[in-house]
Amino acid sequence: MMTWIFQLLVFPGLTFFVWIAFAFEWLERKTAAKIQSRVGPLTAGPKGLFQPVADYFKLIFKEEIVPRYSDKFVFLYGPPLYFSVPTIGAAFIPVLGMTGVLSHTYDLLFILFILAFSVLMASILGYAAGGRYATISIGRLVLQYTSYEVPLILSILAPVMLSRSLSLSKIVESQTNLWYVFYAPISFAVFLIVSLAELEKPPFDIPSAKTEIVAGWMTEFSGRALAYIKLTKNLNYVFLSALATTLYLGGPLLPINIQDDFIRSAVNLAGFLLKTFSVGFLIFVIKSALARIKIEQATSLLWTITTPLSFLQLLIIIILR
Amino acid sequence: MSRDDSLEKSLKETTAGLIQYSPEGLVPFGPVHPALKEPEYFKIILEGEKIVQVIPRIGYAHRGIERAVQERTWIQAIYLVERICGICSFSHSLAFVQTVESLTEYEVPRRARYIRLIIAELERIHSHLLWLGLVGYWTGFDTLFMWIWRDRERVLDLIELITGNRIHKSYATITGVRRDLPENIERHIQDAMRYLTERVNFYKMVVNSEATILTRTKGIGWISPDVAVKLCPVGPLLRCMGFKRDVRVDDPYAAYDEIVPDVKTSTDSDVLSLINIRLAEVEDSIRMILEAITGIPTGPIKTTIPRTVPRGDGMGHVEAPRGELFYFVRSEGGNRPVRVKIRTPTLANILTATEMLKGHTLADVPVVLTGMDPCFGCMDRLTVIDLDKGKEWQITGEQLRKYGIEWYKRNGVGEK
Amino acid sequence: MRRRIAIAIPEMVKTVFKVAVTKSYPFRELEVSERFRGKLDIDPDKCTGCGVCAIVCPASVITMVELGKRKIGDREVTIKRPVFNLYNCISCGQCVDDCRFNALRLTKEFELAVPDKNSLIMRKAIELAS
Amino acid sequence: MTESLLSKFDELKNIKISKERNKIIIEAEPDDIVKTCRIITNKLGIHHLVTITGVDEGEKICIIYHFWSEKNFINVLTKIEKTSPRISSITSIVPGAIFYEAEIHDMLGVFFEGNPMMNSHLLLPDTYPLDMPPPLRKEANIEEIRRRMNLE
Repeated sequence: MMTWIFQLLVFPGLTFFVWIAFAFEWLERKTAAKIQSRVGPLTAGPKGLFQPVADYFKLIFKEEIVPRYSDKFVFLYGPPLYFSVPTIGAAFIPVLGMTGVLSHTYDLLFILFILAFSVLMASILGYAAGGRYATISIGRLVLQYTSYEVPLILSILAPVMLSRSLSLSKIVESQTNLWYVFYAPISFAVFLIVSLAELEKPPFDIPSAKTEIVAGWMTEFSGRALAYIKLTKNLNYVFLSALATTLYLGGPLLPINIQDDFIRSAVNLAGFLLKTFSVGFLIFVIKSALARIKIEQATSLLWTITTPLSFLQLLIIIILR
Repeated sequence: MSRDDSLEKSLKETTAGLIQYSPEGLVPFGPVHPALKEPEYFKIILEGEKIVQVIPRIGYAHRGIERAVQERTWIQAIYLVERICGICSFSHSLAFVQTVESLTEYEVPRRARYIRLIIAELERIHSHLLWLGLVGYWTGFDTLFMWIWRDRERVLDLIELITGNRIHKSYATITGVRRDLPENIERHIQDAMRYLTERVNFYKMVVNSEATILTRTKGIGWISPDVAVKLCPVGPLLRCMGFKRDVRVDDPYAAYDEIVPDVKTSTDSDVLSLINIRLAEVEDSIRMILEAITGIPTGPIKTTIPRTVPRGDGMGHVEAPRGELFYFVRSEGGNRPVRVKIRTPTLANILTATEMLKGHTLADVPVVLTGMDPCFGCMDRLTVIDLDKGKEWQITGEQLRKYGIEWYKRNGVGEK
Repeated sequence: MRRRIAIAIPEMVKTVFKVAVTKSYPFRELEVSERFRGKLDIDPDKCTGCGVCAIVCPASVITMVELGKRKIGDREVTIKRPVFNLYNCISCGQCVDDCRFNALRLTKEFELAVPDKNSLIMRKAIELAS
Repeated sequence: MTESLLSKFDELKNIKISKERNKIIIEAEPDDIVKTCRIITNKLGIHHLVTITGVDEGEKICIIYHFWSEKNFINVLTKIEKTSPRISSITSIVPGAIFYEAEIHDMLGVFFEGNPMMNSHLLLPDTYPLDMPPPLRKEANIEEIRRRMNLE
């Protein structure tokens, strides 16, 4: 029991993923800076590595302003709940071996639920805060969600069909020989595009487009609540990269055969980090090279291009099997 | 309904709608908003995502310069008017100085006119690149934004090399310019221009072929030229509708009669054509600067600077980067102006921009509204606040804290 | 031109290997150009107290202070010296242009942010004269 | 040049036209201002109104409409009494004049009949005291305005 709680809360559960989230933010900021001929975070820690942590604690200690017309209960206690969503999701991801902390036979269904629930949580938070920017933002968020959910599920369906299982452990296990990215490259690409939409990154940062609606549904949040929301967005980032790793890149497994348990776990951990950061890096690069599109363009792109592409991939898989 | 009637009706709706609106579906755009560099307030009335009406409320950067100019001598006024705007500061001082010169009968030396052209064109490059970078920012393409602003630094460095400051150049004076060009500036200018030509070609390629930028700019902000011309827009906004109007050609000043600009027009009247016109103008400016620096004549850079100006009404205009900048100066023979009226390009364009927005979606607001390159600091000039010279605003941190605590107590914000 | 997507990626890769343009300013000195118009400086030996700078200044930075009277021949002349409230200075350089005795100049110093703005009042000319 | 121009304005009385360099100055009566502007836009085909200037001349307020055509400024100059500063708006002919008129309304207190923005401020803050003279009038005392608006 103690081991299980330790796994859930410290490693490879909550704390571990929070630290990866900070590292992701650092990597994102540093990559963007390099691409844009800047230097990025510099002074906090080696190469500014602790800058995201410092920012987080700065926000925590800042004053929290509660708008008069907001739903105070949800406004105050919603952000921690929102934070818990990707944290629970991350507990299903296999990090050290074939199984995650909470793994069970149909955990992929639960992960789909988590992905939908994080959008729902965001809309609840936005409505609780009130304000016109939030209202518009939630309209866009929900519209965008309805557009990308179908390609998301279809792209996740490809590994499911290949492995004939709804369990992440099974999917990882069946990738020991060849990663699914080679079987289903189109699905992987669709998954990356959909991740951009889920994460509200360019070109799909429409619900939080800062030059149009300030910060979207996050506009009214400040202090502790904003710290939670920002951390959650980074955690979502990690969660989706890890999910892509698990579904298409063979999870933590590397093509090396090691007998010793401890060393194998260490190698698996290294493999997991390497793959997750690579996927994250790929997303940074794509988002840096694109401008934001409009909501109707995003909807039509997601419905008319990504959805048929995912169907095509499924068709190919069915024919080849 | 005939075409003229419908046009009339549309214009009537524009003007009437400036004061009548329903508060439902109102989205505030400003006074403080990430898309606007300066404080200004636009009430945007929406139906879903579609814009029905845009109501500007200007005056947030109102500083009282027109009144303040009346209390300064002709020379002191130059430094005040150039502080109306940071980006087109030389255009402001040049327009004022030329208006005053038209009242005096002094000749401007040829070398000074060439130097004025060089600075004015450097300023145009810097302003257009700044705007293009902001297009990247408005469309969420931060990488483009950072790159362009990095390249803009080259122009600012050149301006600092020549005038001694990056933004407020303090360079023009009545009957000439204040400092001669430094030595070996030719080499610096040629290096920078070579670099900029290469970069501008690259940006041209990016904005014309990157799909995500094209979807945001092509066909966006279309307005019928017949409607628009009645709203009296100026500058690139007018040229993108197919009107070949440019003060540098229509009413040549500085050395524009010898080095003639090549005015580019387009008939698309959308944001993409605005981008392309501005990029073409940057290329043209580079050509003109290189021509001017190689063919610059020798001689004096200024003649006598008059302390008084003869009685009369002077009117002058220059083509600032954003369009026609107009100055009216009335002198009664004294050592200070009696009335100075400034019409900045933004005030002329703002009505057209609000008209352009109608029928578009909220996502187009930043791109279209700022497509005319607004400068609200230019637009709102007058005040009653800033004149007193001996008095300063000073507020200590302690006072501010006290004020904040009192404010919170009074308003009960943040209490649970 | 052909419509393509993510066209900026090759340039992005190129930029990564270039030196960043950011200057680590407070830690390293910032170079300004030869003609930079920074903080105003006066050479008190050259100043005659004519007061032209106070008249032409557009920001009313310069006030002339009477220091006393002196007899030159049979005329009594008031001795004046300028005091500069540099916190109001806009660095235009008009006083430098109009000073006939070359007593004024603009230095390259630009770090003028101070906690107490009274420390920006320059009384050099008075101190020397009195 | 001046004669041919004058012939275009034959329907109006009391009109004076003078030319100086590239400035053509048409002096018109305040009542004729809409007609004059209509002739300029319709007969001369000049649509570009550069701006409208208002100058306080002590007894009267001088309003100048600056048009720009090809190579010339065409200025329509009219003077109205300061005691009853009213003039008809030209927004029906040149819709772009709406902000210029509103600006003069703010700064000099001239009422333009027919302009929809006459009831609100364009540039001045909403807290500007209504019983004070507009700020660009000669009698406006800046110290007084600053005191009244609590800017001290």
